[in-house]
Amino acid sequence: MDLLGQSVYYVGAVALLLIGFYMVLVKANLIKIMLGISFLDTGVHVLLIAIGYVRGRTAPILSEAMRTSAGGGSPEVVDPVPQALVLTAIVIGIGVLALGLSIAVRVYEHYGTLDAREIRGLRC
Amino acid sequence: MLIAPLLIAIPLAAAFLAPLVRLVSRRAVRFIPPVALLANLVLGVLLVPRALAEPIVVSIGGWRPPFCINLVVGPLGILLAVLTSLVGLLIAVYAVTYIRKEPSDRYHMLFLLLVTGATGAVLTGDIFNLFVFFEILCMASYALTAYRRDKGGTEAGFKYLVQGTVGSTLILIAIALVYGRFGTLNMADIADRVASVDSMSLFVILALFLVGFGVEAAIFPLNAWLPDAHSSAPASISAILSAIAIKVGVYAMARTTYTLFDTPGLWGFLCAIGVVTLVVGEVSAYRQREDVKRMLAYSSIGQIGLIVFAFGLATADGAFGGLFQLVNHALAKALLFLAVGYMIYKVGSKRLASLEGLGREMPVTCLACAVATFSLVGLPPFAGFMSKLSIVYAAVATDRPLVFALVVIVLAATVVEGGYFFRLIQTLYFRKRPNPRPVGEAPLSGLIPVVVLGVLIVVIGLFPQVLTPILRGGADELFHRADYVRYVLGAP
Amino acid sequence: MRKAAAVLLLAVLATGLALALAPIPFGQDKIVVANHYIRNGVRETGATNLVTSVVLDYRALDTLGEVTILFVAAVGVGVIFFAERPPRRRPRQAASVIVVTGSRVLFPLILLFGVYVFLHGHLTPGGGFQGGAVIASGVLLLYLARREQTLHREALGVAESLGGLVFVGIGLLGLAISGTFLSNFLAKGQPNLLLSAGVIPIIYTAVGVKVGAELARIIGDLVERE
Amino acid sequence: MTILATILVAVMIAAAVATSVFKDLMNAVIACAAVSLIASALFYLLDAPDVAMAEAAIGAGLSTAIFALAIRKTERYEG
Repeated sequence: MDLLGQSVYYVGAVALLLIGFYMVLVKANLIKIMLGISFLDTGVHVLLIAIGYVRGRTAPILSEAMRTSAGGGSPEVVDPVPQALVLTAIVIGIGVLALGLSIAVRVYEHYGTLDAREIRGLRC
Repeated sequence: MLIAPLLIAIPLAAAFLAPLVRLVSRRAVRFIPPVALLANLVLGVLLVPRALAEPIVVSIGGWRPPFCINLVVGPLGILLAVLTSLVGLLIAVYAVTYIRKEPSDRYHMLFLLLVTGATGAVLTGDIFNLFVFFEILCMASYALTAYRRDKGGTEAGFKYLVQGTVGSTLILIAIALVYGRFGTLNMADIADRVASVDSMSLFVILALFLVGFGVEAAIFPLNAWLPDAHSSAPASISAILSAIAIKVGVYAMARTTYTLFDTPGLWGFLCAIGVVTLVVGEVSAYRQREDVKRMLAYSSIGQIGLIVFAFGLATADGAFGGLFQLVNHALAKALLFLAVGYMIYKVGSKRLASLEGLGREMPVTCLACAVATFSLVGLPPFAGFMSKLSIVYAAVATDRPLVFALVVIVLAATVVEGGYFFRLIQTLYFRKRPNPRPVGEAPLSGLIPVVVLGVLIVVIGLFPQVLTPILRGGADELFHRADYVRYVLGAP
Repeated sequence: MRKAAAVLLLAVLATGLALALAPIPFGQDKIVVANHYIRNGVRETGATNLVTSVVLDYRALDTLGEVTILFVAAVGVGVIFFAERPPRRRPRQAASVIVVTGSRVLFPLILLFGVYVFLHGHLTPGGGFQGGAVIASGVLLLYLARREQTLHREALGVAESLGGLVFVGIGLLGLAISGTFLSNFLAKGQPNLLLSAGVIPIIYTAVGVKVGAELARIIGDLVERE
Repeated sequence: MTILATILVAVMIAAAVATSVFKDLMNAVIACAAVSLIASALFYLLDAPDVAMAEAAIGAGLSTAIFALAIRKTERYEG
């Protein structure tokens, strides 16, 4: 874990990913599995934003910076691309969650349980 | 050629248009996918000569790559895009009458979006954009797998969704790491920069990509979702999933392994994993004596294993054989799922035994079935014979002892494959129908796709040279990385 | 047994991630391609919010794909919850007067705020997704207040459809006018004005309407499911 | 700022573990919303206001509502 020591954000992101994977792999309750998937999403988002961060710079919105330093050099802002990617990924994430939970509700209506161990096709 | 983005825009716009058409006439929605995909097919075929001459690089938004997303319509991309449009069109024709369960208008929208996702994923030249289109494909697949909303469908859909999402997460982690290392998402730009770093330090990233895409490609041991999903979805969806969706996973694996990271050193691993997948798939299919759709689903796993084995040889000849097999399997397996779909509909059961003696009742469907099974097993003069032969040739040409051993296993697996497909043919033709209630042939919209696919299999088997140049071009595109980079980024 | 295997797998994953993150130092300037956006983004796209310029101009195809994914999700939830029989209307217990009155006052305000967020996406933080989510949370509030309420599905469907078609249509217009799909073919105007950045505010409005309608429909399907 | 981030990350991990442990799914969902909210604060610290806004509105707001609705349609306690 020494390698991760360089950033508490990396630690947080990796921890969320690991907890998410653990829940998906071990939990039997379908809603708990979906909660794990939501952690996987959040973990990747934190990871991406942390990778795009540059110390001592500001948010990539140039309204203020433009007025003060008109024309002079490149603006001192963090990387906008990971933020754009995460915006996309957040919306994808909620789509997956909504679809997964609605299928889980349907499974519950068939079986009367959310426990994967009692559902024929999910036992494995 | 500037019109290449239309390959993505047409089905997408058609899907967005569907809710408006629905307000006018609910019955008209089912004709949207065939029309849109026919337009796509025509467009794709028109682009083939241009793409073969030189990959068409189209930047979206008008900036120069790598500063914007670009499409790369090379031989490989156009081959898979045309295959997707063709198979998609035939399946869409089939679905016009096959899909009776409501809400059928939403089924047709999702189907179009699935095809859009597959087309976009094979054409894009940007790794994150590949992920986005891949996700469209996957999401539409999850929803359509559960379309019937019965016990089997919802379970299979949930399982598929969870495993697929874990795979997608791994891909997204890999993309984040790639961006952290190289500061770019353009695949050509990444390929250009990979040479400057130690390739061992990229191992984790490549492993994440392979596992992530491997879930969708159903590589062993990531294939748990496939038998359930392909057997409980409606027949038209089983067909598109087996013919196209899993192939996009294989394409993405090959693209990242060879074009992106230039790691042909992985060949032993990929060949081995391919053969294991092949054996697991074929043996499971042989043991599946009850459910005929499940048998076909396991057979798809086996075929994917064979394709991965061919790509794993890390030679242009191997990739040629793999692509050839990919096309043949797409045609034959789509045919089988479609044909079996109406048989099951007519007799009302998925059990193999209930299909006994249908050869006399549904002569055209059963004949097409026979053609497809012969092609998959690799009997001459059908298309599958040529592709299997070229894979074996490519494997022998590598001159590696391990590969020889694996080829023996591949041939043994083909015998197993012959075993269960012979059982299917025997059931259809050489058993007497226990219940002499006449069932009759499938309707015309069900026959046309099956017959067209059957004719294509025979034509490709007799005249493989119609496909050879484009397959050769596609195989070369994977390995000639410098050319790929040059076409996209311009001369250095 | 299962837990042990999972922990082993996670240990492998953690080690792999630690190794892969080692050459990616946190907080240092690793920007390569994005330097182009930072230097030229405002001039080339007219949007002072660089994230918006990336989302809707340089990487507009991603955004089109993402809107499509949400559309897939909304249609998919509609398929999963499709009622084979028309649902029975059941009177439910009424919400408190405070919630009902509050929702009447708040809903238009929330709607207005959502519209503000997506209209100013090219100037300030926010945009179509955030604005759409705000609108959808307004719908959620309506459901809390008036429980017998049902959605105008037809209207939402039309909004979704039009939002998507405007997006694709602008892309195709770009193809027709300047020869590339999704190009920003309108005048960029003066940065920092509401009417600047070419097609970006139009696309973000379409995205906002579409995302709002889709999220509202997903919530509606979940709420009204019996 | 590093201290603040460290505290936030620690609380976030604790909330994520709590989500995994809680037998009452409603509590688990609330804890999950807390994780999203803290992630949103982290995004703000990392100079990503757009993402912070989206995560707060979608991750912490709407997805919590969707989870809560799904639980209301099924069962509340993990067996």
